[in-house]
Amino acid sequence: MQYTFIEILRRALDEELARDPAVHLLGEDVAAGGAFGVTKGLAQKHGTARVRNTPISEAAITGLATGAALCGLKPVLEIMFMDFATLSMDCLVNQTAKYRYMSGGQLAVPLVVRTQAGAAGGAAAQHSQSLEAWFIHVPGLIVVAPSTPAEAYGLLKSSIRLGEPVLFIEHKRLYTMKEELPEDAELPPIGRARIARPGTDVTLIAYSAMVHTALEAAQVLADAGISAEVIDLRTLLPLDMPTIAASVAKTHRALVAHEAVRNGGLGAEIAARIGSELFDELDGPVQRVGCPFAPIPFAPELERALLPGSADIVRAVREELRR
Amino acid sequence: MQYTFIEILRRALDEELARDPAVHLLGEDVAAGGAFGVTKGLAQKHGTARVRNTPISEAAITGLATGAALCGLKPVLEIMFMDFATLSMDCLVNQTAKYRYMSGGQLAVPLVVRTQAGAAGGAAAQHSQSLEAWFIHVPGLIVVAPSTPAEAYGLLKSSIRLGEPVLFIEHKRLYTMKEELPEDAELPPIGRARIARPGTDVTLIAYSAMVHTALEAAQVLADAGISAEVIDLRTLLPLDMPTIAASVAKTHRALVAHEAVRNGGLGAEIAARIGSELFDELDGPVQRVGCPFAPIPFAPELERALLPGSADIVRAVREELRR
Amino acid sequence: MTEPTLADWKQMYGALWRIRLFEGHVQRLAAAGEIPGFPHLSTGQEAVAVGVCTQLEREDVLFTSHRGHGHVLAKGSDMQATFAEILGRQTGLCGGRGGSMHLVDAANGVLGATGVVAGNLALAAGAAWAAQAQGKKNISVVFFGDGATGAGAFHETLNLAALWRLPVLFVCENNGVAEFTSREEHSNVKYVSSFAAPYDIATKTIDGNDLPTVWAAAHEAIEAVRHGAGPYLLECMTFRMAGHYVGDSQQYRSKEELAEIREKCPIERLKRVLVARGVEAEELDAIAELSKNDVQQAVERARAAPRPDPTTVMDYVYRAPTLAAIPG
Amino acid sequence: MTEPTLADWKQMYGALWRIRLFEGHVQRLAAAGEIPGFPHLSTGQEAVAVGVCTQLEREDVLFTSHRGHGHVLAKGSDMQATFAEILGRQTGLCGGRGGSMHLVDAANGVLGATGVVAGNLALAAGAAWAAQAQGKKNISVVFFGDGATGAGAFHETLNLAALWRLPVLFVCENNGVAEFTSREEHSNVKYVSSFAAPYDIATKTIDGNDLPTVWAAAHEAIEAVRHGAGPYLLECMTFRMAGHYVGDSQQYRSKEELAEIREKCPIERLKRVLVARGVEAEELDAIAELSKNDVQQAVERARAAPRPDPTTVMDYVYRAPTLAAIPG
Ligand SMILES: Cc1ncc(C[n+]2csc(CCOP(=O)(O)OP(=O)(O)O)c2C)c(N)n1
Ligand SMILES: Cc1ncc(C[n+]2csc(CCOP(=O)(O)OP(=O)(O)O)c2C)c(N)n1
Ligand SMILES: [Mg+2]
Ligand SMILES: [Mg+2]
Repeated sequence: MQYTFIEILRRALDEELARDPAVHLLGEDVAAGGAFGVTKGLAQKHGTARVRNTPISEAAITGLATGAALCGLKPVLEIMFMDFATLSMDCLVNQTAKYRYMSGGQLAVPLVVRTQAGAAGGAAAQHSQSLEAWFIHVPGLIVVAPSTPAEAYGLLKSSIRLGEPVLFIEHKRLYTMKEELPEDAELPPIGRARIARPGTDVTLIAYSAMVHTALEAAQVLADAGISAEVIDLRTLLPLDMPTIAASVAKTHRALVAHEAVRNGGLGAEIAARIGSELFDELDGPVQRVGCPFAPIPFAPELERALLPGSADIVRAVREELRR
Repeated sequence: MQYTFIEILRRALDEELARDPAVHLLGEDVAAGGAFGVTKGLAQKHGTARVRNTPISEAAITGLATGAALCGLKPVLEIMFMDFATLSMDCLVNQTAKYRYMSGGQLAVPLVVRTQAGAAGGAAAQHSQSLEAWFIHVPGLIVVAPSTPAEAYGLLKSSIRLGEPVLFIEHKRLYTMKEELPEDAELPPIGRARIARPGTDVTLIAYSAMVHTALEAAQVLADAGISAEVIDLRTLLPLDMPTIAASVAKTHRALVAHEAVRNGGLGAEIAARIGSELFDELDGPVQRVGCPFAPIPFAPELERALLPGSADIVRAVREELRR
Repeated sequence: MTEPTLADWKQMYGALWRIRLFEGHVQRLAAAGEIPGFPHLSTGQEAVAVGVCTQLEREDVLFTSHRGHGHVLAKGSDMQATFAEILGRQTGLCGGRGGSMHLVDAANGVLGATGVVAGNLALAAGAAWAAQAQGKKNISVVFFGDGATGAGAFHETLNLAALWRLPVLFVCENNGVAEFTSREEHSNVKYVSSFAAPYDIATKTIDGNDLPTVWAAAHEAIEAVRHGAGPYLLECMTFRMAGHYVGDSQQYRSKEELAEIREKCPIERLKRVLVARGVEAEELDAIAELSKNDVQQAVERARAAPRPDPTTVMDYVYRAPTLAAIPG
Repeated sequence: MTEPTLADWKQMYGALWRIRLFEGHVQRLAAAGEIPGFPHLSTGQEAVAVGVCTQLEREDVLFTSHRGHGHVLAKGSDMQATFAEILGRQTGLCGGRGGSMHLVDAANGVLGATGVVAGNLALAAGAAWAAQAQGKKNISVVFFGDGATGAGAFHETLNLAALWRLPVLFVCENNGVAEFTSREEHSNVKYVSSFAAPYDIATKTIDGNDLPTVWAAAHEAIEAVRHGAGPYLLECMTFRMAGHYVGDSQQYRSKEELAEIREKCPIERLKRVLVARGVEAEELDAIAELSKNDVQQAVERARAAPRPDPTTVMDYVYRAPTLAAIPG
């Protein structure tokens, strides 16, 4: 059966709520269905004791979920926009991520923080950011960013069952994407990337919505006789270097693409790792495609001008191959 | 005359307070001298109206300073520990950094946020972090991290006069470092690195306290006949690529060292840039020395085991040269 | 300004209509896909904007929330430039960079709306601090919703404003709802004014749909703040007539509830008051008609305005040229 | 437990001394450079720890602040393991990973201290939510200082705790100072209990240096919270006898002020009370002497404990082995 990204997230949450009484959902308006309708109907089905609305208190609800996770619950917290995870940073970074370590292994925080990121038509500077790079810099966290409904289904379930604090990043542009859900597909492991499209000439590394941009670019390149392999990272922390290395060892050329600002973005870490771990394999520099160094503007023309697209990837690959 | 890092920061603040009535200091206990004594005596001299204690309200005092900066003041806000800048993130990232852009250039935020970072003997997981990588990912901000008293003096003054929101990072381990202040030295420009030690065989790129670790390593290498050039970045955002490029074009080998966690750290961005902009110049991969992926532990033995030191730099350079 | 004259009330009647009609166009054009993003309308809450902002001096600074169109217009910002910004045009207040949630009109004292709930409270306190520190006579005003009181920044700011005795007026538009959930699900505290008590901050909870009431309370509050009495928290009980944002189907509200809210329309109320005071209904309708034309013209001119030049997208990140050469 | 017997009071008298002497060793060894970091002593505030924590069940969970040694000991954690942690030894509660500001003793319900002011309030509410959701009978208790009320998290948490009617006891040790600045510079609000009013949270402000007063108030509060009355905010007025941290010279306090504070010593006060109730001073001195030996032994054993093995530094970042292979 076909599901939109929103419907599949709902199904995954519904099933996990049914499967494990420790699972609880909380967040602003989640019992009312959430700002994007992801949790619609779940409060009616599982009760408002397990699917709870919260006040607009990002700091406290993050702490609340963390404290509950220390005591037997497996909370799934929704932070409506990733831009507002800025208000959860103290708890996530100073407490949630470090609890296992600071306690010498006595305690763990089985918590999933679902949030929604990215730009989509005029959400402007405070509702469009992609801030995942901050979180891969924080020991103790796990960061997951699915690219399709089917992937999101399995990755969300795996995240809820993992037993570690997971930041689960959904891209608003993907919410309406539809996909068939293969029944009895087993759950993807956290920490493993996947080959979204096999290829031989260049490796395109992406995640979340940018995977589709990379696939578009790969098609354009294919038409020009260039075979691009597209890797969907799925998990951003920990990074699946073996999969990346195997691909680059084959293609000898790599490009990392993300919607987040290029400077200090995830692409920097990946490019640096490939540059050092695969130095002798590279026939050219690792290219990085990301957002130029500016906030997301409101006007569509400006937003379009700023956001990286498949043309940027194609151009970068052509440059790379021209060397 | 000789000044400690703390004394020189105090002198710079004192002079800027005297020079420009718009300059105001605020932060927890700053009128009482501050947790490290940086602002000692300034309230007595310039009045508690311009050197103000605040409640323990990182979020609000960051917003307060930002609003004041919009209206003619040039606040210098102290966030006692960088670990608690997590509580300022919403304002710094969503408001302070974006104000000029979102307003189409109508408004600016001439604000300096002084904070203190790094590990030093048992401050443990929540008082030892180096989180600068988050901020170089935020368009609109400027990030400065001085390595010596004399540098700090000029860079703090330049930051206060810049007219942009500046995150000014001080390392607790440097606070007691003493240095002669060359009189009538002109103020260093923001955005320019400096050569801390000239060399020809390898470029060591560092900032803040790690500059001294790099210099130590350079000395050890020199004794082994290896000439290392040490670059002190001084400004982390914007990055002075011309200076880095000139050096690497000469040495053909580069290493980036910082105390911050290696994964997703500033070293990733620099390595990625060198790897792409200087691909053909490199005789070997850009090495990265940084903190392994764990929180800072309390016990000295563990802290020492985790923190990167000059030996790590020397080892990495030797590996690099063995290629 | 002392007690408004009938002429003043008529002026304000027109101001209410301009906001109502202005946002009517926002709704229409957003629904038609001509306006990007998800604009939030203040429909039903206009009396607060008009009752407070029309009493402010140009030098007084204003901060508002995601629901701030009315406040900006009532403070006197140009309708055309404001609408152009909401459309994302080059001639907009912010050259199309900001949009509906980030309106700034510095020359008119509008220092900004924000998309962060409670995000502007501390900034408004900071602006008040700047006025205090520079011995200026202006005050700072910030509008926010009841939901913002769930955010720590609200409480941190009240404490600071009281402690530093800052000339800031906090105006809460308590419409009893935050997005899709009612006040009861956000707090046991019914009235936002209760939060002022511990700090001894002057406060009042009033009927925000009755313009004369708002005007009088705002007058008293502004005078107090301007004359050094410290912060003031004015809570205006009001009602959100439209959805949370344009496109919100409001299934979480019953037909009856929505009907009741329409009954409380602040424009209708002022009309009844003025008619009772002897003003001809026709005269008021003429004023409404006039507003309609003003708005219509502003909207059409805004729609005809040029779109931003994509090649300017990197402008204004930093002060050019000094730091223009930033990486990325 | 009903009204404590004389025997109980003597027990508690010993508990006060154990904390006082335990921290005396912390002070001594920190000054001697044997303890890393900058430990914060609760000297002068011991009556709050003993009055509250000795009434908790093992299942009740405890969260505390940067000044939490006393709370952890009073809850019954092992002195030696606690001191070993403060020394950063392998046998410490957290294997030397946490230290003075991050004491955790999960088996004993001590879920953690924090170095973030107000950082544990929401976590304690979350632990209370977990108990409520799982139908458990335990309560959650969190200690914090008056300075923490400046942080938004405190207010956000009060709102949530009241709204969800959570079984959490907030205990504020109002010592009138935060680091080097007095309460007056942090807020116009003298009593932290004032913040409970808007939420209708049960609250009481008491003399935190009088153990019988603390015991009685804590007893009432714990009973109420345990029996579903929702959150309770207990404010204990007390005094910090030592500096903010070991090494703080306290130049910001006058000799007189410090002398007055010493006069208020909770241990001396309990002694006077018990003597008035007919207990021999000698017997009490013997109890103190006994505590002295207990502490002495624990400290010496802790000092003799092995240091952590540097090769284990990467343990506990994630659950091994599943995610052991994390980059960095
Ligand atoms: C910090 C933050 N959290 C969540 C949101 C999403 N959000 C936008 S408006 C809103 C409700 C605000 O309610 P209220 O403050 O009462 O204002 P109203 O919409 O009723 O005018 C929420 C939760 C946000 N913009 N900012
Ligand atoms: C969020 C945060 N800001 C600042 C600090 C630095 N700091 C440590 S203790 C303290 C004062 C706390 O005062 P209070 O809450 O009254 O506790 P007390 O020390 O009096 O027991 C401050 C400001 C911190 N640890 N955390
Ligand atoms: Mg509301
Ligand atoms: Mg205190």
